[in-house]
Parts: sequence; C-alpha cells; structure tokens
Amino acid sequence: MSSPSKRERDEYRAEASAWFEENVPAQPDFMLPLTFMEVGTDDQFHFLCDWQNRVYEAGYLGAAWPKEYGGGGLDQAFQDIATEQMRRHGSPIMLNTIGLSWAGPLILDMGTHEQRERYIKGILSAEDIWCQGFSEPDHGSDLGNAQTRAVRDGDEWVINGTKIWTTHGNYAKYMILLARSIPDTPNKYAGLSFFLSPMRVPGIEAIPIRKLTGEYGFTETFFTDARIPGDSLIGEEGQGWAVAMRTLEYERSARGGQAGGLSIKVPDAEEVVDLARRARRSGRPAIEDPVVRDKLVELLIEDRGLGLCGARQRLAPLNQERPFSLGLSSKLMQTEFIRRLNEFAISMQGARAAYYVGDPDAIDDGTSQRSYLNAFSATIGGGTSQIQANIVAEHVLGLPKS
Amino acid sequence: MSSPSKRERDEYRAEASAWFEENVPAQPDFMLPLTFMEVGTDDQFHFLCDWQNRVYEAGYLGAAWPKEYGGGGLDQAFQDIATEQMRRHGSPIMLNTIGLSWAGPLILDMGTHEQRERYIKGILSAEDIWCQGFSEPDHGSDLGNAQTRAVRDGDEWVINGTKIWTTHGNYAKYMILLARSIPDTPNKYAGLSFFLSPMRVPGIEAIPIRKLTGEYGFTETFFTDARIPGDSLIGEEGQGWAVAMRTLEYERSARGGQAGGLSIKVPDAEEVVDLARRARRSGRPAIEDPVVRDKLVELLIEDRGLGLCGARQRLAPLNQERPFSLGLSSKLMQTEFIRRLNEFAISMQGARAAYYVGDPDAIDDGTSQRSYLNAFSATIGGGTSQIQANIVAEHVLGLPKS
Amino acid sequence: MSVRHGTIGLSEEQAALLESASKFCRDKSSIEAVRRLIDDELGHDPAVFEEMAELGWLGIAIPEAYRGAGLELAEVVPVVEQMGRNLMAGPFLSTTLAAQAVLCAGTEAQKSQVLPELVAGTPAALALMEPHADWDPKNIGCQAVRGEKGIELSGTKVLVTDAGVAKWIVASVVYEGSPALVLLDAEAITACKRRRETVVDETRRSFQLGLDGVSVAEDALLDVSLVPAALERTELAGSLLGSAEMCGGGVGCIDSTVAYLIDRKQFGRPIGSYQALKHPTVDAHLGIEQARSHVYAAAHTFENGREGEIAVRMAKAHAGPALAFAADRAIQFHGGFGFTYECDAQLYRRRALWCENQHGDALYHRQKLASLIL
Amino acid sequence: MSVRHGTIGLSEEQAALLESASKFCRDKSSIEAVRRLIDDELGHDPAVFEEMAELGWLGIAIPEAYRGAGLELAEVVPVVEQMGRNLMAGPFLSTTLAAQAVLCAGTEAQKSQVLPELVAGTPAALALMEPHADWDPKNIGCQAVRGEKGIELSGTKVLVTDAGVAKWIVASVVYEGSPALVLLDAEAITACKRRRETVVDETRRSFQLGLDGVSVAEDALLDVSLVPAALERTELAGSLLGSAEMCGGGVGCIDSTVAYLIDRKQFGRPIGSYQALKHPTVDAHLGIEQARSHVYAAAHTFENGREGEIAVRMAKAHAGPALAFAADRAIQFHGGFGFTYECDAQLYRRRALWCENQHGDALYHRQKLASLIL
Repeated sequence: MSSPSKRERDEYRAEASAWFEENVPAQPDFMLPLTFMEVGTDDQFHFLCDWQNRVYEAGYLGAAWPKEYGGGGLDQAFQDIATEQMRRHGSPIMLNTIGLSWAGPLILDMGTHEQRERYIKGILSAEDIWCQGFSEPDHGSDLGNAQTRAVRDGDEWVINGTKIWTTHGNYAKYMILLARSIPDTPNKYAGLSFFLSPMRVPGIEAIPIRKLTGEYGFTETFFTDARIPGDSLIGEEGQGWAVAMRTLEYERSARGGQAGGLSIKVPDAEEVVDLARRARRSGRPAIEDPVVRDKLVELLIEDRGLGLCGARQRLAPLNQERPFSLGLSSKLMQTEFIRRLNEFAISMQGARAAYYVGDPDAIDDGTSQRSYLNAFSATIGGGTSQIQANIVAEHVLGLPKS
Repeated sequence: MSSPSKRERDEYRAEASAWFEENVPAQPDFMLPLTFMEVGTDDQFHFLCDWQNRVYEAGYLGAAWPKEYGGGGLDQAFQDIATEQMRRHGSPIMLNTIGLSWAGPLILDMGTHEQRERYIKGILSAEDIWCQGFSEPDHGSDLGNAQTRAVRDGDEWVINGTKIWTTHGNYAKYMILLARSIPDTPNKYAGLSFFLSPMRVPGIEAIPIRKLTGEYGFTETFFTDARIPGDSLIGEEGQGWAVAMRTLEYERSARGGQAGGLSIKVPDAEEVVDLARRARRSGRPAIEDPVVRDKLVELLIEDRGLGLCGARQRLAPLNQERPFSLGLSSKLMQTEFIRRLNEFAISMQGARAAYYVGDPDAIDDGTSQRSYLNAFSATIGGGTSQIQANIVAEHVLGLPKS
Repeated sequence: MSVRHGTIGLSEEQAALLESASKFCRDKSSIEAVRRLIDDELGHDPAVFEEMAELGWLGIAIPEAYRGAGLELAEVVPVVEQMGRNLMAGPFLSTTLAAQAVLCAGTEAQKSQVLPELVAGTPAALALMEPHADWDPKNIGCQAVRGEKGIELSGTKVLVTDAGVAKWIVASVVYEGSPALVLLDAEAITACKRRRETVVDETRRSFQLGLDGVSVAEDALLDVSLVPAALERTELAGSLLGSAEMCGGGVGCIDSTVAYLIDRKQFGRPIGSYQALKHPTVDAHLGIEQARSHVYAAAHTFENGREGEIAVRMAKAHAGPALAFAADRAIQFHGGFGFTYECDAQLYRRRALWCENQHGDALYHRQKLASLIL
Repeated sequence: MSVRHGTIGLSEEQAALLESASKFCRDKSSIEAVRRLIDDELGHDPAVFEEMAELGWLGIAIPEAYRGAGLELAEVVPVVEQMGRNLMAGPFLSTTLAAQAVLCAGTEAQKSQVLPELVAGTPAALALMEPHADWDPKNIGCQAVRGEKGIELSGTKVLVTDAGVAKWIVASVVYEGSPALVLLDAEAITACKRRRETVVDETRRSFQLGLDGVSVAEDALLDVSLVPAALERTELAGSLLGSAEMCGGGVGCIDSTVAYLIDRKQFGRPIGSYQALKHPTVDAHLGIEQARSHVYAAAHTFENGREGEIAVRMAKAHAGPALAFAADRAIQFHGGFGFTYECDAQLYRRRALWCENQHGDALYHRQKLASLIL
C-alpha cells in the first residue's frame, strides 16, 4: 500500500472535519470523563458507548484495521487524521481504549483468525468493552509476580485470585488477563499465561474502587473458581510474560497498530495560559504577574519539547545512539509534566483555588483541581514513574538494576 | 560552673570586638581560602598559621578548653562570643580546623592525660597542624571498609595503605588515622583501630590533589611500611569504628567540645542580595528583576530557616518526636543550600558570569564561581549528600536500609 | 537586625500546651473520626469544641479582662499545630481569628460583650474574602451604608469558614469610603443568604454569604480608626496559625507515609528501602522541619512589629509548598493505594491546597517580603 | 500556528554532516587533546581548523557566490553539536557567526572580499559584548566617529571569543546615533589593546578589546540599514549554535557519567544501581533529550521569521539549565573523584556556565518569549 497523496489526505481531513463538526455531541448535563479511566457512572458509560459506536459507524475508528474483521482497511495516515480531527472538534474520549489500543492490536498481531473474527468488530463498535487484569493488590509494580492462578480442567481454565485497578471492570465483557498456569517455576516469569477472558461468568465479581477524587472508575476484580473456555489463551502457555510485555508496548505507544481515537483529554500549556488570562491573582489577571509569566513560558517550552520528542522519534538519524530513549521515556515525561501543569494551574486561581468540582464559583468547574488529582492515575498506573525511571536507566542508559 | 551573666558576656563581647577590630589582618596580595579545606599555597598556609596563633595567644581560641592543657578554662558561651566576633570582623578562617574541631575534642574526651598534654596546646597554637585519614581511594563513602593496614611490631605499628582527600596532608604534623589492625573479622567494623599518627616519619608521602577549581588543598597520602609509636592508639584496639563515628559527630556538630573559631566563610543569602544590587542584568541592577527578586526572597527564607533549625535544636520540647532529626540533617541541608546559593549568585551576573577567578573584570574576583565549585567539597566530603540522605532516612525516619 | 537571622524561643506555657494538645487531638481526632465528620453535614463534633473551650484554649490569647488567659498567639500555635497533625475539624481557628479582630478593633462595649462569649465556646467566623479572590484584605467590594434600617449591607462574601455554626461573624465592608469591620450577630447571620460551598478540603465547612438586604445597628461597626491594623493583624494571625496547621499536617503526612514505606513490600523488599522513595521522603521531612522552625520563630516574634510580619510571611511562604510537596509525594509513594479515596494521603493534599490559599499563597507572601526586605 | 507545537525535520545534508562530524570530532578531539589544549596558549589546533575548512564546514551556510555550500545554519547545527560533544576547541563558532553578520549586513564589496576568506579557513570573531554585561546587542557604548584618520573608534569590547587568532573582527559601535557594525582587519585588530581574559571555560580563548585610538577606513562600516537585522540574526544564530553545542556537551557528559556509575563500586555494588544516583541521571538525560528536540526544531525553523525566533529562544532557554543540571549532578555523582581537576565533569560544568552566558541566559530568553507568546 503506497502512502496516500497529500490531496487524498486533504480530502479525507475535510470530510472528517465536517463530520465531527456536525456530530460531536453537546455537553450533557453530567460531567464527562477526561480519560477513559474515569468512567464512574452509568450515564457516562452509556453516553460514551453510544458516541464511540457512532464514530466507528462513520468510519473514523479502526480506519487502518483490516476490513475483513470490521476495520476500514485504509492507510494509518487516515486514522491519524481522524484522531486529530476528534481532538480539534472537542470530541469526547473513546470509551473502549483498552480494546482499541491494547487488546485489539494484540489480537490482530498474535490472535488466531477465529479470535480476530470473534473480538475485533465488537471492540470497534463498543459493543464489547474490554478491561485489563494485570496488577494485583500485593504487588502492583511487580507484574511478574502475579499470583492469580489458572488451572486447566478439561476443556476449561479455572481462575482464582484478585486483580486490581481494573478500568471498566464493572462494565467490561472481556478482560486481558495475566495469570499463573504453571506454579513453582524457577523463574517466576516462566509460569505466566495470557488469556482473553470473558467477564460475565459465575465466580467473577468486580467491586468499584473509589478514587482520591471521590469518583469511581476502577474495580477490584475477584476470581473464585471462575471457569473460562480452554481456547481463551493467547500465545503459548507459559509465554504470558512476553505477551504482557508486548501489551505494555502498545500501552506506551512503543509499538503501533492501535485503532486510533482520542483516549485522554489532558490540559495543555496553552489552556493554562488561557486560564492565566481569566484567573485573577492579587487583583489583576494572573498573566500580568512577571513570576507567573516566567513559569508559563517554562511550561510552554516543556510542552512543546515533549511534542517535539514525539516528532523526533520518527527521524531515525536523530535517534541513533540510544534508539529507545524517547519511546521508553515518553510516559514518564508526559505524565509527570501533566501533574505539574495541573498543579501550577491551580496555583494561579488566587483564593478560588480552594473550590472543588461542583461549586458554581469554582473556576472551570474545578477542572484543574480534579485533573491534578487524577493525574496520579498516570504517574502511578501502568508502572509508577519510579519504575519508569528504572526502565529508562536500565534499558536506555544501561545502568545496573537497583 | 554557672552560666556567665549577661554583663559578663557583654563585657567579653566588647573586648573581643575591640581586639578583632584592631587585629584582623588586611587582605594580603594573594587570595585567602574561604574554608580550611582550600589551602593550596605556602603563602596561604603561613599567613593562616600566624593568624591562628595570634588569635590563640589573645585568648579567643580554645577559650573553653581546660586550662591545664593550654585552653582558657572559660565557659563555652565566651568562645561562642569570640567566634561570632571573628565572623563579624571578617577574620580569616582558622587553619587547623581538623585539630580544633575534631581531633582536639576527641583527645580531650577519650585521650590519656599524656596525650592531652602532648597534643592540645599545639593544636590551639597552630604549631601542630592535624589532618584526617579516613577515606580511601576505592571506597570513599564506605568508611567501614577501610583497607589500610596497621600491624603491631614490637613497640611500633607498621602502616601500609593509601588515604585520600587528606586536607593539609602536605602540611600536617599529625593525622587521625582509621586503619585495620585485625584482618578478616566477620564484621568488617570490628577490625578497625584509631590512631593519632605522626606524619613526618619515613614511609609517609602526601601528594597534592588538584581540585576542580584548579587549586590545591587535599593530598593523597601513601603509607609504605611507615612505623608509628605503639602508644598512638586512641580507644581500644578494634574499637576504631566507634571512635571514627564519634569523630564524625564532632565534624557534624552533633556533639560539642570543639575549640571554636571560624572554619568556613560561606556566602550567605544576604551577601547574594548585596550582589544582586551591584550585578546588572539586561541593563539594570539584577535586584530590579521581579523573577530574581522572588528567588532572592526564597533563598533568604531558606537561609533563615536553616539558622532557625540550628537554634531550635537547643529547645528540647520542640524536638521531641524525632530528637536527632535536626542534628543529623544539618550537614545535608546546609551544604546543598550553599551549593544552590552560589549557583544562583552566578546567574545574576549577566554576561560577566563567564569570568573566573583572576580576571580583573570578574565580579568579586569570581568568588561566586569558585565558591560554587568548591561547594561540592562539602556535598561530597564527609559523606556525600546521598549518604547523608540515607542517614536521615534510616536514623531519623526509621526507613529500611537501601 | 539581619534579615538572615530569626529568633526562636519557647514559653513554658507553649511547651505545656504542646503536650496537652498533642494528647487531646490524638484522642479526639482519630482518622476514623476525621472521615466520619467528612460525611457529616455539620463537619465537626460540637462536644469536642466545647471541651476545648473548657480547657481554656479559646481564650489563650484573650486578655484576662475578657475571661481569657492573657497569653499570646504564640501559645495558640501548639494547639493549632496538633489539630493540623490530626486533621481535626471544627471552628477553633475561625473563632480564634474572629476574636483577634474584635480584640484589635472592637469598641470596649463590643469586646466586653463578645469576647467572653467566644472564650466560653461560642463559635465565630471571619468574612473577609470576596469573589475577586484577592488576598489583600483591603480590597473590599461589600458596602455598608447608613439607611433607614440602620447600617445596610450589600455585596457577597465567599469562603467564609464555619459560617454555618458561627454565632458572630466579623465581616469587612466599605463604610463612608473607608475599610470597616462590622459585627454580625446571630440574627443578622440568619438574614444573610448562606450557601455551603464545595471546597477541596472536605474536612472544612465553608460558605458563601450574601449580605444584600441585611442591616445591623450602628453599634455593630468596629472602631473605624483601628480597622486597618485589625485587617493586617488578621492576615498575619491567619497566616501564622495556618502555617502551624500545615506543619502539623506535614508531620502527620510524613508519619503515615513512612509507616507505609516500611510496611509495604514490592519485589521482595520494603518499598522504603528504595532510594527513589526514601530520599524524596527525606526531602519532604526536611521541608517540614524547616517550616516548623519558621513557625516557632514566627510565633515567638509575632508581636514584634515589622520583625513579626517578616517572620510570619516567611513561615507561610515556606510551609505551604512544604506540605504540598510532602502530600503530593505521599500520594505517589502509596502507589495504587495512593490513588484511592481510602488512602489518607489525599486528605493531606487537599488540606495543603486549602491552607495554601487562605490568607495568601507562597508567591503572595514572597512578593510582600520582597518589598519588606530587599 | 499554536505556540505549543514546533516542527522538526531533517535534511539529507544534516544527516550526512551529523555522521561525518561525529567521526571527525571524536577523532580530532579526544579528551587528552582537550586537556592538552587547555594548557596551550593558543587553545586550539590550527591544523584541525584547517581540516574543517577543507571539509567545507566553514562555508556550509554561505551562498555559493561566496564559495560556500549554499545551505543553511540548520546544517551547521550537527557540526557544532558534535564539537560540543567532544569539547572541541577552536574558532569555528566565532568564524561562523562573524560570517553570518557580514552576510547579513555587509556591502557587496565586503561580502566578496571577506566571506571567501572565511570559508577558506581564515578565523574571524564577533565583538558585541561590553562591560555593562547586557545581552541586548543594541545596548552599545562603543563609538565610531568620522575624524581625520577615517572612522575613529573608542570604547571597550569584552568577552570577544577567539580575538587572539581572528584576522577579521566584526564589532558593534554607535555611529551617527545608530547601531553600526564595523569590520576590523588584521591591522586594526593589531592596533587594539588586547588582553586575554580568564574565563570559566578553560577550553575557550576570550579577550578584552580596547578600541580607543583605533581607526578604520570608511568602507569598513557595514550597511547601516541592515545592522538591526544583523544584530538580531547574530543573537539568534549564536543562541542556536550555542544550544547545539550544549546539547552535544550534555550527551558527552551523561555518557561519561553513566560509564563511571557502571564502573565504580561502593558497598559492594556498582554505584549506578543506587536510585539516588540513577534517577537523577535519568532526569539529566531526559532534560538533554528535550533540549535536543528543541534544537533540531529550532534548526529546522530558523529561517522562519517569528516562528524561528520562538523556536531558537526556547531551545536556548531549555538547553542551558539542562546541561547545567547534568554537569552539576555529574560532579556530585563522581564523588571524591568529581572534586578533582582530573575528572571531566568539571569541564562540562564550566562549559555550561560559558554557553549559558553567551547570547543570553535562560531567564533572558524566557522573558523575550513572554513578550512573544503570552
């Protein structure tokens, strides 16, 4: 497939732009989540399911996935254009991100033809919501130490154990599940297997966890003699660690193949500049304070720098010596930046910084305060920033293990 | 001994003030060291020896040390007053700090009557310069792993090994020396002994080390079958670790008994404010820039805070829960602050920040630049800041070992 | 006097209060109690507040003539610090600050009437902030005009802590072109349009207060000539006590974080053995230690004019960022648990946001200091 | 165009130059060579400079009409970056910047005479800074007055890099009330009172230049109408190339630090296994990575008017603190060895101080950016 021409891309962009312009829904009378990890109410869930389905039906999701499984069969460039248009037109986020960005590409890459036929279309249409069962309560950062057991029994696997931080755990139809099928291997990684597990079977219970914001979005998921089909396995038995690592590469965008679509709306430095014009400190707009201005410029520089690091990844000669540097560090850099950016956004609001979501006098309905607290989901989830720093240290710089 | 009255203290202060006013020497035509660790030339050495001797003869050094060994026999409050007057009147630093502040109190506390008679007066008069032999080239932070050997041979000890970062190594008459006299103990600390070693014996060679500033001030000290007297030991054989730890407490001022006297002249935040008035950035005094002002205030707050932490140490009810917190952290806090303060002082100088010591156009003869580089001696020497943070974490907060 | 050097000291009364407040607050404000009161509309336990009054704590810095103990705000600091340490709720701070305003600018009649009541445990509040969000207490939009019904008020006050239970509220207004303070009694408070605000620190109860249509008698005005001093004193007293509360919070936050770092294991080791968590925790601890030193010095120097102002502003400028850092790292270092509502780290982080934005944040105080000391 | 987004790109020539410069600088500027040249009065190896001229590197951004390659400054960036990486000494940067000034504001006669010489390897320098230490190139105290001996100069220039070997120096002066640039030839340079300065980066050779009593012919003045543009271009070109040099330095600094952290053992473990050293080293690395992205973007956008200016100032504002941090931590993490002159960490730290204070430090550029983008 040759790359699309500029004209083809321009035409597609115009069409997509027109469609989103026309179809992006108005803000409902409840607050929408800013990330796919923050869906806490049924209202939010149904609204976002419906929206994802409409985007898919219009062809702007999975545009680059194979036609035979429900995708659009187009060049990746078109999906990138569609995603960019979602952002530009203020589209709500795509609910089924775990399916679209992690489970989907995995199934397309490693699944059987049957698995692809069974799962891919439902991922795109939001008919089948996916969740992820990696972390466990006693060893959040130590994935390889997963203790959830999978025991083969005839034509089924019997699952026992507990997973935690399951995004959409209470809504999902399927889970990508890392469990131990071979006990007592000398190397703890060698006993793990990876499953595409149904969620709606007896013995699986998902209990919502209340977040530090006071809202919901995750569950703790308990497996008690839950029986799942024998063909749920993806990859070989005992190869689960490799499959999980591959999944994390999708998650960190270190590997491509995602269906596309907006999954997170984070404030950027320009929005914070805009806030600085509106928020008042000491009787004048915050942006008139020279110290605030200096900090705003610093944040704009950093924001642009992070974007440029993304763009630089595609220029091989500029990444020769440590080719994985930018890929392996982007989660660390981005998530820590967002946390600091939100923290600074709060600081510009004068006494009104003390309001929270729900107060009519809160600036932007308390978005900065809530986003700051929610930002920890990204500096903690998917491997804490401290773990990320170890990864960069060891796999990019070659420093010894801690 | 009852505490001196306010009147007695005021009188003493007035006398000391008058003496220093009259006697503090003019700046010679070479640059004086700002700390006792920076003596790099014979000119500096002789000038400072002479000055220390004059201060001692006038009674303003060792004022609180016992009269019978050469001290003044006064209350500690008087020495504190004298030291404060040195600072106020811009006195050069006291050269023999290792003797005055570490070896001296150790000998007074743990030494025999003979040892006190032999060593104390020479420490005060600067006749006998002392150095310290703790660190070794291959394990700077790991003092307990010292490999320098001391073997008893008749009436003598035979020393072999290498010490590094020996301040005044090339000028000193004595060294406080940590060496291994019992090999192969199960616990590495149990084999160490502590010596008051002469330096001017065959087999000891001190080679000056060039510092990152380009100047001198330390030596690497080689022991090759050096024979020192049998009674050089202080503390029992095998108790060297405990004696060394006690010495570090003097060094960190966690334990009192020092002879007093100014040992370091570090810039304080007020001097940096003064610099901000004189240095120009973008065509106006640096102090007129709002961002610089904000940073200056921040530094003044921190500077005062560190001083207040020192003062708070003496108020027991305000240190109940973690009584060693301020004592064990003061080196870490102070030395890191000084490094940052100097770094900021450079940043206010506009293009002139690029000059260095020796250029007639360098602001304050490049003191900020040189002091910034020299500041690492304190963030590295005597246990790096990283080691200090471990100490605070483990001994103050009770966190587990790394 | 050099700008570098503060002075620090400790009275016997402070030491004694520190000891008793430490025990009292620990007993009365367990973390379970704190969380229970978050869900309680009132937000605090009136019986505990009454006990504090019985212990004399509401009269610590009130002269004996008004049934107080005749000590200084310095002696209130250990109480507030220990309340902060245990995230204790209630109108202690509001009542203390309102009392200081009355003491500073009240007429003799007002002082004689109101102060003994406050000492005895009647809750009171201060209404200074307005929608402009400016911390300068002299930036006042609310008006007081002499009219048919006495002094007629208008305008809106926001972020009035404890206005839900206060029986007296001291509100700032402009009267005849000058800043003034007016004393609202229970009746006037009832006449105000009150709305409970949603604020980031859920242990607080904060209200918007609409003054339109409310009127008070002429003798509700505090002595206009003393108002500028009272406004400044209130800002500094609020900053001092807020800093003390943050320092206490910081100690509590670090204690609970350290306990978790020792207890929680990952990769077979307690996570507190990893320097990536250990060293920033030390930084957080030392930040709070420095803040505490500033606060004790500010308490000691409080009544000392310009020196006191410098010391207080330094304390507030240091304590806010110190607690924010400690609590931010506390959330992060609790890992997944830190992201839950159940983990206490969020309580400290929300507290930090609240206190930082009462009576001026760090930048505000640094900018004031720049004018004072540079 | 959103302020958030920069654009980045890479020409084939850039990629090729990156590759060849990488090898050349590594070969010609070993750390032993760097240290040997520190002690050398001249401070660089003229044979190496000549080789660079032969490779055409001094003409990269000079039009073909003047015997250059007709590329842009973007293509000079990889060369300077690799020089920085290897702490390479010599008048390459000075000559390149002087050539840009002549190219921008020179008369046709001046360009035809001077540029081919510079392309061929004649060293040149820029004399803009004065004792006021202000980075604004329009803040000029030196005077040029028409007199008996032609254009008579007065005043003092400082921090003139490579004035010891330069055969041409472009100096800024005020002429008839306006900023002007004047071209000093070898004879005029000899007439200047030159004093070698002691600067923090010992790999540099910098000079004070006294202009009093020096005169030049009238045709030594560059086109006055083009001078303001030339001064701005010089600041931006200097900032771009200085940033590139710092990024190279950052990579070198981190590489050498990482090697030490792997090699050096304490308490029985390589010190790089301690997170207290490991994680800040990651921070330093990522700071340099971001700076590199900014520099490549600034190179790509350089000729793009206001966009170029924004990109360049961002690069300079980020690269300076990034290298300073990396080198500061490098000294610390080398422990005792880091405190010696023998350890290379100090070379990078001194380099950082030098570059940060050429053409404006981070705060200067952020303040310029504030006017441009807020």
